[in-house]
Amino acid sequence: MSAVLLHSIGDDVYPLIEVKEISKRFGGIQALNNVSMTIEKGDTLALVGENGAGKSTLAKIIAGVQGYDSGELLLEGRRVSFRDTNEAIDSGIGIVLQEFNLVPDLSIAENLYLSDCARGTTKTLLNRKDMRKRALELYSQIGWDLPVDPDILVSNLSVAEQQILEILKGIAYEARLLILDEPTAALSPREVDKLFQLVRRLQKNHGTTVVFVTHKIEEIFELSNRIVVLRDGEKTNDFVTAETTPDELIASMVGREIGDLFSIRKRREPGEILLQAQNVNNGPRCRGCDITVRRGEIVGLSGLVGAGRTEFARAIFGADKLKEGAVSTGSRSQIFRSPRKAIQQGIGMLPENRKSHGLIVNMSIQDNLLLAHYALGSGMILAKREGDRIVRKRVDDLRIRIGEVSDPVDSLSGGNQQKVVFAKWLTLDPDILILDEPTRGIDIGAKYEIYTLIDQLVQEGKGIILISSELPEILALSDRILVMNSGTIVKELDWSEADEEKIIRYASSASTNEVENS
Amino acid sequence: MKETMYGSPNLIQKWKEKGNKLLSYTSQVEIVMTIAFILLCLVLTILTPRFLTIRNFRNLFWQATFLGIIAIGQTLVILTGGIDLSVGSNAAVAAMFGGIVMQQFGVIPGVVAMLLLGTLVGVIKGFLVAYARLAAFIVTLGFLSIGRSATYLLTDGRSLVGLPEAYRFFGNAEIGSVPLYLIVFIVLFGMAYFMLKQTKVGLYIYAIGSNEEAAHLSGVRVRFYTALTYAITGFLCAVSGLILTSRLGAVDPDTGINIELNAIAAVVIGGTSLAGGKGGLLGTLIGIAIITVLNNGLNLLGVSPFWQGAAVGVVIIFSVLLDSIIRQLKST
Amino acid sequence: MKETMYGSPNLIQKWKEKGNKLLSYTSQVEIVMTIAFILLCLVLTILTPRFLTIRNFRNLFWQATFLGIIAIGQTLVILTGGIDLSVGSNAAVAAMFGGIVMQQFGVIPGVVAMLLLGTLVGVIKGFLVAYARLAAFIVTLGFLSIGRSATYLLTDGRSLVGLPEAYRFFGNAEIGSVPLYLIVFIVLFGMAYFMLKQTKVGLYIYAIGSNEEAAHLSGVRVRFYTALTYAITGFLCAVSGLILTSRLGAVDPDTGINIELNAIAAVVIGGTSLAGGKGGLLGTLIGIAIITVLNNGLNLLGVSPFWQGAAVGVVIIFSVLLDSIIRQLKST
Amino acid sequence: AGEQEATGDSEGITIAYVTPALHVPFWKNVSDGIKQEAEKLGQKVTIIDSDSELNAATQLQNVQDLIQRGVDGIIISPTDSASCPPVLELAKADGIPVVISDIGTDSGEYVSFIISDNFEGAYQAGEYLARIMKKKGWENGDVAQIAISQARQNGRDRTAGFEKAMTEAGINVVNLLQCNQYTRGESFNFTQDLMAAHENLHGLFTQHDEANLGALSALENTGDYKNIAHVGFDGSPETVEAIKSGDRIAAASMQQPVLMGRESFKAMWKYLNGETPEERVLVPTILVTRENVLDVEDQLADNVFPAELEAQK
Ligand SMILES: Nc1ncnc2c1ncn2[C@@H]1O[C@H](COP(=O)(O)OP(=O)(O)OP(=O)(O)O)[C@@H](O)[C@H]1O
Ligand SMILES: Nc1ncnc2c1ncn2[C@@H]1O[C@H](COP(=O)(O)OP(=O)(O)OP(=O)(O)O)[C@@H](O)[C@H]1O
Ligand SMILES: [Mg+2]
Ligand SMILES: [Mg+2]
Repeated sequence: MSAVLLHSIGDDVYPLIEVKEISKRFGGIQALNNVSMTIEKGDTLALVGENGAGKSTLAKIIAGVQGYDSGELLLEGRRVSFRDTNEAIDSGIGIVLQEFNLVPDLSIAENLYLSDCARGTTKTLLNRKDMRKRALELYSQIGWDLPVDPDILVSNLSVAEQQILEILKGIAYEARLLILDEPTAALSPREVDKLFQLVRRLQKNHGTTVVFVTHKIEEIFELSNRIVVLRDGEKTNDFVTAETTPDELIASMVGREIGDLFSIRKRREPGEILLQAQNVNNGPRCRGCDITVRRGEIVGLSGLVGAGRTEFARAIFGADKLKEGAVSTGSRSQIFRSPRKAIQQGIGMLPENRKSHGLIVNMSIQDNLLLAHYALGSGMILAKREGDRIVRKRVDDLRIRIGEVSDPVDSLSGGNQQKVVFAKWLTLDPDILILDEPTRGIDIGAKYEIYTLIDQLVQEGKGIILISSELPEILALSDRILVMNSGTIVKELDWSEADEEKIIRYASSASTNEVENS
Repeated sequence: MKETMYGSPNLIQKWKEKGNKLLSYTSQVEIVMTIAFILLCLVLTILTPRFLTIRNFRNLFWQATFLGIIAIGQTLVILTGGIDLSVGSNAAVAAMFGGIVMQQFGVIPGVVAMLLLGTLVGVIKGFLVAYARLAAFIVTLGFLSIGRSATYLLTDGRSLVGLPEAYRFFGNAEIGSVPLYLIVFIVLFGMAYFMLKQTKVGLYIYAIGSNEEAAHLSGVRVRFYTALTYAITGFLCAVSGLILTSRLGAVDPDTGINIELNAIAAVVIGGTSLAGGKGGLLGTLIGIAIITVLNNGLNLLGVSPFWQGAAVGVVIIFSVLLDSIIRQLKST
Repeated sequence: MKETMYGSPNLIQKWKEKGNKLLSYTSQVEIVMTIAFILLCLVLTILTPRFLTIRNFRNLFWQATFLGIIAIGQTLVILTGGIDLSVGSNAAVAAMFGGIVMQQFGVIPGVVAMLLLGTLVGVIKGFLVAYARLAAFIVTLGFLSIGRSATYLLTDGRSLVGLPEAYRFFGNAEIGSVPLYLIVFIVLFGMAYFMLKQTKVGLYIYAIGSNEEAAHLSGVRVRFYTALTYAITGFLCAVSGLILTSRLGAVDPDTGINIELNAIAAVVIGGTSLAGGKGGLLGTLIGIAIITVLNNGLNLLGVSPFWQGAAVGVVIIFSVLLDSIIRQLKST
Repeated sequence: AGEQEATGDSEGITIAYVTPALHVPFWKNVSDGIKQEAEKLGQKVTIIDSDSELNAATQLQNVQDLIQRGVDGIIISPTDSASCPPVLELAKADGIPVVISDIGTDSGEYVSFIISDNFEGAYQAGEYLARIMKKKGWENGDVAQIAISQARQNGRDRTAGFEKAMTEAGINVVNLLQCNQYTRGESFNFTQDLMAAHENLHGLFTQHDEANLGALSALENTGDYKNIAHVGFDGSPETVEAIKSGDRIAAASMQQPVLMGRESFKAMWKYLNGETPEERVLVPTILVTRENVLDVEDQLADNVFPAELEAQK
């Protein structure tokens, strides 16, 4: 099946990809049900829908990562059935998966090289100099300067840096069809911009066709020319972007009208100080940071990828060994030696990496939800009935959509998983919640619910530290915004004076003075 | 009668539900291993009429006890993602030390000393693994040597004989006609099973083995509970050593020699993953049953010693192969 | 002279770079273990003048060879996240089979048969682990028994004697005054090191151990390369058995008995993680060195065998403790 | 037994005893015999124990180290007769004399070879068992064995000697189970299994002392000692007490490890003093039976298990 042969059939007669009535079932879940769609050459197609709608499954089937039960997949009019990714890559289809597939104990350069190996373009002997050079080339091709050293092990990269590396791997294939599954979920606006520039460049220079999955409405309208909407495994709509509106799109995704995402917050005068952290040092990415949180207040923490927001949050929470600094809650001032101590003082943290830090994926929904409640409570016997009651109450309150409470938590959609993490902390009724990227990878409907939930929590008098790479989210929810830049807090802005442009300027400039003088 | 049973859709429904409930308590591996175990028993019953006798079952219960009690602890350790290679020497050093105390101060102080020392050794291992964060494999490999050395040094390598007559109680007493050791095993197994399924500790153990970091961030005292599993194992090793030496009436310094791999095999055959977080005690029970019945059967059959190793190896591999084949059949 | 050396900033710069380069090739564990090793050697040198002699070093090289060659393979297997408990019996069955062939058909066919059978056993293990997807622990535990049984059955449990005189060459020949076995070890180690660091295969091995799924999705033939590590280990076991039996002039059916844990310990002491993906051959080299020197030193000192076990255990735990302490000091 | 010494260079003489496994009581007793004889000299003779851990490769390594340490002589109980020649070669290269104590060697030069007769001892035990079974009218009963490793010459000798006696008496041998751990617990289980497997079992031969005692416990436990005649190989004070009791183990062929140790040292000492020791010393086994147990007790106390008696005091 050489490319030459494919082309000889006639470029223009057939669409690049035609999906014909494809169905796919996982156990009891019908992930895709008779889905048909076409991808024309040169398209930038946005694949959208709620969590669990089947977007990733469809993307994986097209790229040969996953098989399907029935239906047909046509590549330029010819029936194909890829047995694995290699065959798809040979046919010019590359994919960046939603779940990272990096090798943590290998370096950046080695990870990139590994995907080159798949195409058989490499020799048996390794040439480390070439590997490094190629890595740097790929990075510079998109104008991302992160990270600088291709020898860094992937296990040392932040989520965003890993996402960038995944995208580079996809680009390295020089595929005709590039599928990007939620590439922007972990990126901050600057990186998203660069990614979009890159996509446009690829289209212009190489005629690359792009399919991308995202939950961010503005991105859909910025980049795509067509939109395919999935709901509960079925295709509900196929829009030409220019002919639709965000409201119409959202309604088609969610199946109902939702209110304005960014006018949920009802601000009011904050109360007394709940938490004060001073001069917190936690390695080079967090140096001398201060923060104060009051009752009924959301403090937003903004910054670019790798600015150190997560490090700061982990330091406050006692997740990393603190070298310096003091955290006071109420009267006491101390350094938390473990998360347990912080939790006992009424702090909860929703970590940025849901799968590896927030949840224990192979345990049940109920056990995950109750874990902190049990760990901090007294007694040893599992009070099954009480536990059951708590779980049901939280599931109802937060409207978590589940089958059985004893199902493994990874059977849930991303949004519902995140709600389980929220619910876990709410069982302890903490005064302060640190939310690190609480809406990463979450669909618009769920986002609405989470925003509502966050607002409700501050109305109840909790204090919240909100870390987010989505500027609209920070701007819409925060009372005050702290901007971090290379490990220090460079600016505090009140919500009334903050806007996207200001935040980006402080977050990306080399020094604060530069911003003030300009 | 028959008609009513089959005729009633309610009853069928009920049975189905019961079946599903049973299934949800046990995982697939455990079911497959039970099938493998039943197959093994069937083959042995066909090959020798001597297998299925009350007398032989009494033998089997005894033979399963020593490894069985130890494997309970090993299961907990492996569920946290750890491993304990030193169970045999932990049992030996506890029994020997307790025996010496017993000769001096009597049975009760001796037994107490035995259980205390066994637990203490477990606590030290647990501390080194959980608090000093050393690799469990290395720590327990070290203790495998150290414990055996200590045992030899206590009596200059000889068996300890001349233990008080009253000590024989633990290994030989019967309640009704049920041997005490069997009751002890069942009680310990039941307690551990209860702990794992019905208490927070069990939840923590699974959580630690599945995702230590997430458990830590949720406020679980990861280090404490990790160490606890080693301490429990140390205690169980001492109980095991106690029962064995009580029954034999002497403490052999080689007690439990070379059992480390068997103790792990029992757990792993039962479907518990060496990576931690997956599996449980029911599987271990079946693992123990398979290993015990296999050795007993080969002895009953009088298989040549040179062939026995091959038979054991083949059955072990075959039983996990069965699981793998069934899983692959199901997935296609 | 001295002045110029220290005076030149260029030179200092150069040395620093060299140092950094060295550091980048070795990880911290390896450095700490080297320090532990040097400490051990120092203590022994002080305690007995017999330690630091050329003759003793010849002994040490010999003593390191058997376990050393096997540990190379074990390192590869562990790096993929596997384990091989059957290295000892793999060596024995290959040597015994080769020896029998040798008696019939001469030295060369015998050696070929030895290496082929060793590799074949490795291939079968690799197949069961990588293709049939059985737990490596169980498969190799099974083979530990099966291999030993097969060895006993081949000669009805007897040692194989009366091997051709020419066979003694492999274990006794010297080139210059360097023993052949040392050269073989260095060459094999060098090849494995090169493979791991400078070829795709090495990259694949790390990738498989670190994230099998990601490796698979990148197009790495995961099953093939996983199986390959077992095949290589089988081959290396045969080489090890060849050298040992050639030197001993007979094939003992108990060749390599009970070495399974030592072979793993050498790898783990050297900082390779049992979870796979992390570590390497330099660490294993140091692990082998520590184990060998420790046993040799205790013998030279005439320490009672009952104390030796304790000493070995303590040194093993202490050497990893050192690593942990240094890491904690660094992090504060 | 803290026989540490910094170097072998002092004017005293150092002799190494290379044993297959020091924690096996038999070898421990050989070691004690060697030490007894050495102490008798009142001179400064140091004995170093070296444990081969039942492994030929370890044995060779230990011998290398011992030669390196500068010992004056080696007494060795090889792990296996095939594993001895390379040891002998190494020693010869350095002119170090070797006395072989038990097991034997396939080839090579040595000073003296002290051996006890495994075949004969097992044969005698078998004969005695046959006699008892005849007396009780069990000659149609089956006998079974709990054996030491049949991968060793002494194991095969014990099995062969015993089976020869059984063949002569026309008694049926049904089953042989081989020990892996050499612990009492193991033989306890083996005995249970043998009784479960053979309804007509009336005789049992156990080939080492932990097996004697393990089988004894198991038979006592079920009361089956009344239906099963039991003879053993090797022994300890516990075994002797059981024989004395009259209804437990009927007899045991006991090697005389302490005597073997003494003879080994004597041979070595002779050689070191320029004399020529006998090339082969055959140390007989003693068949201890219910009848003769009171007569041979002193001999046992001296030559078989003095240290055990010491430890029990
Ligand atoms: N490997 C799998 N095993 C079982 N169920 C699966 C598997 N992969 C997906 N599913 C289920 O199939 C459905 C569709 O999943 P998919 O990942 O395609 O959703 P998605 O639209 O990509 O959602 P998200 O926006 O959260 O990424 C979900 O209900 C999911 O739980
Ligand atoms: N748990 C961790 N282990 C190791 N390194 C970490 C860990 N968390 C963060 N880092 C390192 O700290 C750096 C800073 O990342 P951090 O997550 O604090 O930045 P951030 O501002 O929160 O950015 P992001 O948008 O990536 O979350 C990362 O590049 C990563 O290398
Ligand atoms: Mg998805
Ligand atoms: Mg972050």
